[in-house]
Amino acid sequence: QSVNLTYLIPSGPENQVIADEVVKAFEAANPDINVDIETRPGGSEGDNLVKTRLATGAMADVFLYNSGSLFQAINPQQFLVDLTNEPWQADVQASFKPVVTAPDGTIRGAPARAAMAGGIYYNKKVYEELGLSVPKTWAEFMANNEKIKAAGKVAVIQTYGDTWTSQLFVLADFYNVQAKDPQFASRYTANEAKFATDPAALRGFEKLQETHDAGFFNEDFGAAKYDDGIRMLAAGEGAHYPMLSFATTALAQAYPDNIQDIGFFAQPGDEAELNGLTVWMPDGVYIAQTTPNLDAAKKLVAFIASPEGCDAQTRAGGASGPYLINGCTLPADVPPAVSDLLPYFAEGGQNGPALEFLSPIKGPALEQITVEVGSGIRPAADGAALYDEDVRKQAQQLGLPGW
Amino acid sequence: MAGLTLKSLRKSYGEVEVIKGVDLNVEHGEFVVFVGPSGCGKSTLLRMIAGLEEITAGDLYIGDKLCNAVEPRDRGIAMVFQSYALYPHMTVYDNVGFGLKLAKAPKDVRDRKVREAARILQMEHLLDRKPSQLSGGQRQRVAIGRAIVRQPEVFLFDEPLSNLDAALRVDMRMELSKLHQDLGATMIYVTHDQVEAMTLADKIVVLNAGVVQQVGSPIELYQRPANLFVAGFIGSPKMNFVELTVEQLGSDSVTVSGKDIGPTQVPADPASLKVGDTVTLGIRPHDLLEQSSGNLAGEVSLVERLGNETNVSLRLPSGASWLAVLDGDHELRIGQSLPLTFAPERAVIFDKAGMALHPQQ
Amino acid sequence: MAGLTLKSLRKSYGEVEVIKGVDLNVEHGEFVVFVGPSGCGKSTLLRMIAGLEEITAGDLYIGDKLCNAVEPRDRGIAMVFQSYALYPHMTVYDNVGFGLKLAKAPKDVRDRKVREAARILQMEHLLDRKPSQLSGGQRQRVAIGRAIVRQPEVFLFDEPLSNLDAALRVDMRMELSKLHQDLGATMIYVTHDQVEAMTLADKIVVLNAGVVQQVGSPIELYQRPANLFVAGFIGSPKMNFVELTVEQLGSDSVTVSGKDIGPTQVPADPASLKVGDTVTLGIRPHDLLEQSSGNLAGEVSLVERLGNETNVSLRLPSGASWLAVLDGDHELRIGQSLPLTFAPERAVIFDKAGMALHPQQ
Amino acid sequence: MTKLSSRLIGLAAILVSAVVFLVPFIFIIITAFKDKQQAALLDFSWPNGFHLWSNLVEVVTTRNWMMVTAFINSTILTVASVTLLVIFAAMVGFVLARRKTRFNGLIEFLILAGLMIPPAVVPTIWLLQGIGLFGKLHGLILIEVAYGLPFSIILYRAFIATIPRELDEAAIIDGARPLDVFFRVILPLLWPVTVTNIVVQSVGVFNDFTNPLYYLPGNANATVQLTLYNFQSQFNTSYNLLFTNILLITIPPLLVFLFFNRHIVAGMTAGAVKG
Amino acid sequence: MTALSEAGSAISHGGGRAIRRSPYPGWFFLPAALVYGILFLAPTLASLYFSLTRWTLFNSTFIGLDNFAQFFREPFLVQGLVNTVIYAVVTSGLKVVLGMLLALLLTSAVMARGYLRSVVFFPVLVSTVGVGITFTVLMHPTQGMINEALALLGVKGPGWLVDPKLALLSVALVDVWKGVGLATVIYIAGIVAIPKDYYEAARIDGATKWQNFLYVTLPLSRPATATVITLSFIGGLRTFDLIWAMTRGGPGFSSDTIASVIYKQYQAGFYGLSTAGNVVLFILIAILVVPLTMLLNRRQGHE
Ligand SMILES: Nc1ncnc2c1ncn2[C@@H]1O[C@H](COP(=O)(O)OP(=O)(O)OP(=O)(O)O)[C@@H](O)[C@H]1O
Ligand SMILES: Nc1ncnc2c1ncn2[C@@H]1O[C@H](COP(=O)(O)OP(=O)(O)OP(=O)(O)O)[C@@H](O)[C@H]1O
Ligand SMILES: [Mg+2]
Ligand SMILES: [Mg+2]
Repeated sequence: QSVNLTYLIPSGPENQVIADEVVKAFEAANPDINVDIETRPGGSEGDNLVKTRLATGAMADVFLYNSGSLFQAINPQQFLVDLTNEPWQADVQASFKPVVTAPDGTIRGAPARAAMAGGIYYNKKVYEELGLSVPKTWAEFMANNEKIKAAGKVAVIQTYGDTWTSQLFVLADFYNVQAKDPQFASRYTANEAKFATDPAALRGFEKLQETHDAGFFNEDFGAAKYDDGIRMLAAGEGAHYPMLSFATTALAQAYPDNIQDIGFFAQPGDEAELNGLTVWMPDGVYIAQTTPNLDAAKKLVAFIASPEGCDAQTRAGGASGPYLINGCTLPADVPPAVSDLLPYFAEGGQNGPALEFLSPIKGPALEQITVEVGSGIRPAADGAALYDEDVRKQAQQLGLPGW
Repeated sequence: MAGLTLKSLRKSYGEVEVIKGVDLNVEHGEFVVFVGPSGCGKSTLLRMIAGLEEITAGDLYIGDKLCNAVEPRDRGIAMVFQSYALYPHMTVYDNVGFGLKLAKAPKDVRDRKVREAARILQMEHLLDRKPSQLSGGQRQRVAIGRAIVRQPEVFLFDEPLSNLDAALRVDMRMELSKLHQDLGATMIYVTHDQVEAMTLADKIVVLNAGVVQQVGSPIELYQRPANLFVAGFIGSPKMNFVELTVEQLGSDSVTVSGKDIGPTQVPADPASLKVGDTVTLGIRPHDLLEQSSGNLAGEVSLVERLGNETNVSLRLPSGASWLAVLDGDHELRIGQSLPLTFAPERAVIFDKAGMALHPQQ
Repeated sequence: MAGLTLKSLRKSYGEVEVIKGVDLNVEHGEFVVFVGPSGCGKSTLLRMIAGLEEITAGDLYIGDKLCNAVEPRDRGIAMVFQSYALYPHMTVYDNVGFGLKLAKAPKDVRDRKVREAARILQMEHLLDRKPSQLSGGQRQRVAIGRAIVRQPEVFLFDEPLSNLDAALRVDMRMELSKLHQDLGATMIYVTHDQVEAMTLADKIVVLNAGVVQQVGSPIELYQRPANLFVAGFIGSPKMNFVELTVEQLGSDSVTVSGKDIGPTQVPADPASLKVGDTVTLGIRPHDLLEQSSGNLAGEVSLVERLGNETNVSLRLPSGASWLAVLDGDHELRIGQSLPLTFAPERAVIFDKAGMALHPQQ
Repeated sequence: MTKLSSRLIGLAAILVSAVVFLVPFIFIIITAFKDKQQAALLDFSWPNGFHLWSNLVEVVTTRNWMMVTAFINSTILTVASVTLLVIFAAMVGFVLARRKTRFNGLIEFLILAGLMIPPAVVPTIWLLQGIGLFGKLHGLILIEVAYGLPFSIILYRAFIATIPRELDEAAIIDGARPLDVFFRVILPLLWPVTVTNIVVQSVGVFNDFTNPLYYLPGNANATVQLTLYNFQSQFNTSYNLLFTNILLITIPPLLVFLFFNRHIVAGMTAGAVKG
Repeated sequence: MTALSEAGSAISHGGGRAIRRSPYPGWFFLPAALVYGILFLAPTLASLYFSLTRWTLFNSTFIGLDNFAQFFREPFLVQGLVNTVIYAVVTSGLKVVLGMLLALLLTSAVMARGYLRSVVFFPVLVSTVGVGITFTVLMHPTQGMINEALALLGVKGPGWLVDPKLALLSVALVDVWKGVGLATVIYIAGIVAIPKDYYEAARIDGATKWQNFLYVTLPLSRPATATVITLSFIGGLRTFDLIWAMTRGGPGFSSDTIASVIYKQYQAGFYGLSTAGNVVLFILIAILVVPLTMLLNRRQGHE
C-alpha cells in the first residue's frame, strides 16, 4: 500500500531538476512511497507562503526552506517535527546543526544542499593576461581592479537590475567583521553594535562605495541583471563578480566552455593574515507537524541527508560546494570555482558563517540601501546608518529584548 | 370588477406639486378620457394609477382595494406609454408577446394573440423588425399592441394615436372602441385629439395644472362647460370670448351688451349677477353664422380654407380676436367686414370668476 | 436662396426600399407639407434632406448645390426630430441655445433668442429643467425651440405638434406661420393633422409607400385629388366611395348608377370611359346632406355627436359603409334609415385604375 | 477627401499601434523562439535557431504536464467565477443605480473599500477552513467572486443609468417580476458592459496567481500563472521557457477578447423611447 | 368599510413606503453581499485587530498603536506619499485621456478596427511579470530598444529605470501602456451606449467633429469616465505589482510608493506593521477617493 507524500520546494529550473532527481532516487529505493513535488515562489514571497501555510495548518509533508534566521522565524518548535534523535544526525556536520536548532535545543531539520560561500568570482584568463594574482587584502584587490580598468575591462561587475545581487560586498564581508570583533554578532543582536558606528562593520559599505567611486563598475550596472553578470564574467568582459557560490551551477550550465576559466576567492579584508570565507549554510528540509505520513516523511528526509541524496543532487545539478554530511563526496572533476572553495573548508578557522546564521536580525531594506550606496546615491556612512534603522525595525517586530 | 377611485390624490416632485388633489370615480367598464393642456399632469396621473409613480398623498382604489402600495404587476393593468418604451433588443413580435410570455401563456395562444394584434394594428409585415427599424407611427402601434394582447382589468393609454395618420387613427379608434366593448375593461385614455375624446369617451375628465376642472360626458362638456377653462379647452377651434356688461336680468336669462355686440338676451342663471356686472360671453366658432343683419361684425384678418369649411379670423371693434368657422368654401378678402350672428341659446355666460352660469335645465 | 430639388431620390435599408424615386421641387420660401400614412417614408425623406440618411440613389440639390455628400452642418438646415432627440444632460435653456452656442453667437444675443423662443413656446418657466423633468408635450416644445432659435435657410419639421393640446397647437401653428413669413425660409413639415396641413401649406406632398402621389395646393388636393389614394387620404373623415356603373356619357359628365345610388349625372372627364364600365364615385362625408327626397339612403349604424356636428355611420344597401357628417347636434336612432343627398358637382369619379376623372376646368 | 483623411488616420493608427503595442509583444515572441543562452541575453536579436517547438514541448510537458492541468483548472475557475461575478455584480449595480435609499452611500463605500483595501490573507484562510472551503476549487471561485465584485459593480452601476428607466416600467407593467426585468430587459441591454466585464474579469481571474497560491495549494490545483514559476526562480530564470509560457497562457484570454470584442456594438437602446 | 379605508389611508400616509415592494428588491444584493461580506469584509475587519499587534502569523502580541507610530516613522514615508500621488495622478490621468482618444478612434469607422482593438487590449492580457521583464529590457539604458532608437535620432536616452528621478515615471508609463487597453474597452462600452440621435441632433445644430465630442460624447460618456477614473485612480494609489516587478521601489527607494513600502514590510514578515500600513493607506485613499466619486457620481444618470 503506497503512501503519497508532498514535498514543497522553491520554484526554478535547477531546484526542480535537483528535486526531481532526488525524488526519483528516493522512490526507486522506496517503491511504496510516492512523492509529489510542489513548488512555491522563492524569496520573500515564498517566506510568506511558507509562514501562511504553516500558520493555517496547510503545509506540505516535507518542505525545503532556509536555515538560520528565517528558520527561527517560522516557529520551529510549534510547527516542525523534532528530528534530534534521528539516526542520520550522526553524519550531519556540527557546523550545520545550530542553524536548524529550535530555541529549546532540539534539531528540526536536515541539510538539503551543498554549503555556499559569499565571495568574489574572478576570470582566470583576465588574471593571466594581466599577470595578476589572487588578492589577499582589500588593497591588493583594488590594485588589481586598477590594472584591469586600465586594460579597458570591467573590473567589478555589478547587476542592480536584480537588486539582491547588490548586497554581496556587505554580506560577504562578514568574515572580516567577525575576525576583527568575534562578539559582533551577539552585540549586534543585543542592540549594542551598529553598522554605522562599528568601523569594521562599516567597511562592507565602504568597500562598495569605493569600488563605485573608483569607476570599476560596468557601465550598465544599474540595469544589468544577474544573468548579465554571469555572462560578462564567463566571457571575460568583467574580471570580478561578487556573488554567492551557487552561481557556479548556472555558470556550468550556461557556459560549459568557460567554466574552467572561472575562479573564486573570499572577499579580502584589510589584513592578509585574517583572510577567510563567509559561508552560507545550506537550506534545510523539514517535516511539518501536520503531516499524516510521518514515517514516510522521515524516510525522505533521511534519504536527502544521506550520501545517496548528495549523489543524486550532484548528478542533477553538478557540484557547487561541499555537502555538510559525512560520507558525501564531490566528484574529482569539479570546476575551479568549486575547488577554490575547498581549501577554506579544509583548513579550520578560515571560514565563518554569515551574519544571518548568527543573528535573527536582517534588515529587509539592505538590498535597496546597497543599491543606493553602490550607485553613488548615498554615501556609505549614511547607508549604514539607514540600515541600522532598518534593523531596529526588524528587531522590534521580532520583539527582541533591548530594542 | 375594476372601477377606480381616486381620493385627493397628490403628487410632488420635490418642490413642484404636479397633481394637486384629484378626486375621481371611474366605474367598472367605463371609458374615461383625460384631456388637458400640455404639462397639466395627465401622464403623471396615469402613472400613479399604474403604480409607477409614488403617491405623495391621497388614496387610490382599484376595485375595492386600496392600491397605494400594490405593485404594478398586481394591479391588473396594461399601459401604453407616451414615449412607447419598447424593448429595443426584441423584435416587434417579442415586444408584443412579452407580457404573455411572462404570464406563461401557451405558445400557440401567444402566437395567435400577437398575430391578431398585429392584424388589428396593420403591422403584420413588421413582426420581425426591431424597434429601431420602425417609423415613429409604427413604433407607436407596437406600443399599443403590447397593451392590447393582454386582458387586464384596466387599460391606460397615454396619447396612443398621436403619431398615426388620420385614416389609421380612425381605424384604431374603432378597434379600441371594439376592444372596450368586447372586454368590458375599464379604459383610461389621454389624448389631445378632440375628436378622439368626443367619440371614445363615456366620460371626459378635464385637467388643468393638476386640478380637475370638470368631469362629464362629452356632449355635456361641450354644451355646458363648467368654466371658462373648459369652455376654451373643449371644442376646436376654441370658443370665442368677449367681455360684456349686464344690462338686464331675466328669470332665466340675462341681457348683455358691449362694444362688439349689441344688447342680446342670453339664457343664463342670473342668481349671482346684478346689472352693471362685467361678464364674459362665449360662443363657439361653429355657431357663428354669416348674416348681413347680424348683431356683430368683424374685420377679416385671416382666411383658412379647409375644403369643407372655412376658418375666418376676425378682429372685433374692441380689438378682440375671434374665429368663425363657416360652412363650405368661402373666398373672403382680408380686411373686409363680415357681419355675423349667433343663436343666443348657443352662447354661454361666465361670471367674473370664470364660472359658467348655465340656465337651469 | 434655398429652394430644394429632389431628383429620383431613392433610399433602401438593405433589401427594403423605402423611398422609391421621389422627384420634387420646392421653391425658396415655400411651405411644403408632407403627408402620408404611417411608415410611408416621410421621416426618411426629411432625414435625407437633412443629410442624416445616406442617399442610395438620385440627387439632392439645396439651392443650386448638389448636396448628396454635404455635411448636415453645411446644409443650412434646422430640424425638429420626430423623436425630439433632446440632449439629456443639458437644461432646456442649453438645449435651445446649443445651436447658437456652436455658431458662436454672442451671449446676449443667445440669451435673447432663447428667451424669445421660450416665450413663443410658452415654456419660460421650464428653462432650468432637464428634459427628464418635462412632460411629453413640453419636450416636444423644446425640440421646436431648438430649431426656431436659429435662422437656417430650410426648416425641417417632423410632426412637431403631435403631442400638444389643441389650443397650444393652434397657437404654435400661428407662430410657425408667422416665423415663416418673418424669415422667408423654406419649410418642410410632416404632419398627420389635416388641419395643420391645410392651413399651413403652400403645397402639400402626398406620399404613399415611398412614392409621391400628388403635389398641389391644399384646396387643389381637397377638391381635385389625383387618385383614389389621395382622395381617401386627404380630408377627415375620409371620403366615401361606392362602385357604380356608367350609364351614359355626356360631353363633360357621366351618368352613373348602382345599387345604392339612382342614376346621377356627375361632372367628369368621360374621355377614357364607355358605357357599362365600372367606376368609383367618391363623395365627402361633409357633402352629404340629410334630405327626405335624397338619391340615396342608409341605415344608421353608429352616431358620434361631436357637439357642433354629428358623425353618422351608415350601411348602404350594397353593404358599403359610409359616413355622413351632419351639421349641428342630431339625435338619431341606430338602425333607422337616413335619406341623404349630395350635390353632383361635389362628387368625384375614378376610373378602374383609381385615377380621378375630373372635368376640364 | 474625408475618406482619404480617415484612411490616413487609420494608417497612422496602425503604424503607431504597431510600434507602441506590438514591439513588446514581438519581444515576447522572439524570446520564445530562442534557446536558453540566447534568451538569457534578453535582447532584441534575431533567434539563432528555431526553438519554439522544443520550448513549447518543454513548457507543456514540464512537471508531468502541469500546464495541461493548469489550463483545465484555470478554465473552470475562470468560467465559474466570471459567470457568478457578472450576475451578482449586475444585480447589485442594477438595484444600486435604480433605487435611491439612504443606505446607498454606505453600500457604495463598502464596495469602494473592496478596491481600496488589499485582502487579509491569513484571516481569510482561517475563515475558509472554518467553513470547509479551504483548498477547494469552489472556495477559490467564491474568493475570486468576492474580490472581483467591486470592480464589476462599479462598472455596472455607472452604465445602468444609460438604460431608460421607462423600459423597466414597461416590463413591470407587462407583469415582469424583478428577476424578469433584470434578466430579460436590463441584462441584454447591458451587453456591451457585460462583455467588458467578462473580458476584464476573465483576464484577471485567469492571470491570477496570488489567490490560487494561497487558497488552493497543491499541484493538482495549479493554475496557469503558477506555471510561470516553473521557469523562474529568485536566482535563475529560463527566459526562453518563461516567455514561451507567457505566450501560451496569453492566448486563451486573447481568444476570449477576440470573440467578445465583436459583441461590443452600438445602438443597443435605439428605438426604445421617444424623447 | 370606513374603518377599513381609514386604516388603509393611515398606512398609506404613515408608512406607505414600507409596504410597497420596490421593483428593485433589496434581495438582489443578497448573493453578492453574502460572498463579499463573508469572504472579504469579515476577514478584513478581523485583520484590523492585527494592526494593533506584533504579528508573526503564528502569534500576535497586542502593542497598541506602536505599529502606527512605527509606520509613520518609516524613513521614506513622505517620499512614498508624494510618489504615490504622482503615480496615481499620472497613470489615471493618462489612462483617461488616452483611453478616451483610443476609444473614439476605435468606435469610428477606422480601418482594421478589430485588429486595433485587439492590439490595444493585448497588454492587459500579458502577465505583469512578462510586462515587467519586457520593459526592463526595452528600457535598458545602453542596450534597450528604446534608447537604441533614440540614439538613431541622435538623442542620448536616459536611464529610464536607473535614474532615480525617472524611475517612477518610467514605471508609470509602462503602467499606462498595460492599463490603457482596459480604460479603452470601458470607454468603448460607454461610447457605444450613447444613442446616435444625439449626434444627429448635434450635427443638425451645426456641431463640428470637435464640438460633437466636447458637447455630446464627453458629457454622455460620463459613466465611463467616472468608472475609469475611479478604478484607475484607486488602482494607481494601490499599485505595487508592476513597480515591484520593474524596480522593486528602486533604485534605492526612489520609486517607492506607500503600497510598495507596505508590501515590503509584508514581505519582511512585519505582518502587524503592514496591516497598520494598509489601514493608513486605506484612510488616505478614502480621503482622496470618496469626495472624488461623489463628485463624479453627482447628477449622474440623465434619463
Ligand atoms: N433600419 C430600417 N430597416 C428597414 N426598414 C426601415 C428601417 N428604418 C425605417 N424603415 C422603414 O422605412 C419606412 C419609412 O419610415 P419613416 O420613418 O420614413 O416613415 P414615416 O413616414 O416617417 O412614418 P411615421 O408617420 O410613422 O413616422 C417604414 O416603413 C419603416 O418601417
Ligand atoms: N421630475 C420632474 N420634476 C419636476 N417636474 C416634473 C418632473 N416630471 C414631470 N414634471 C412636471 O409635471 C407636470 C406634469 O407632467 P405630465 O407628464 O404629467 O404632463 P402631461 O399632462 O402628460 O403633459 P403632456 O400632454 O405634455 O404629455 C409637467 O409640468 C412637468 O413639467
Ligand atoms: Mg403626457
Ligand atoms: Mg416619421
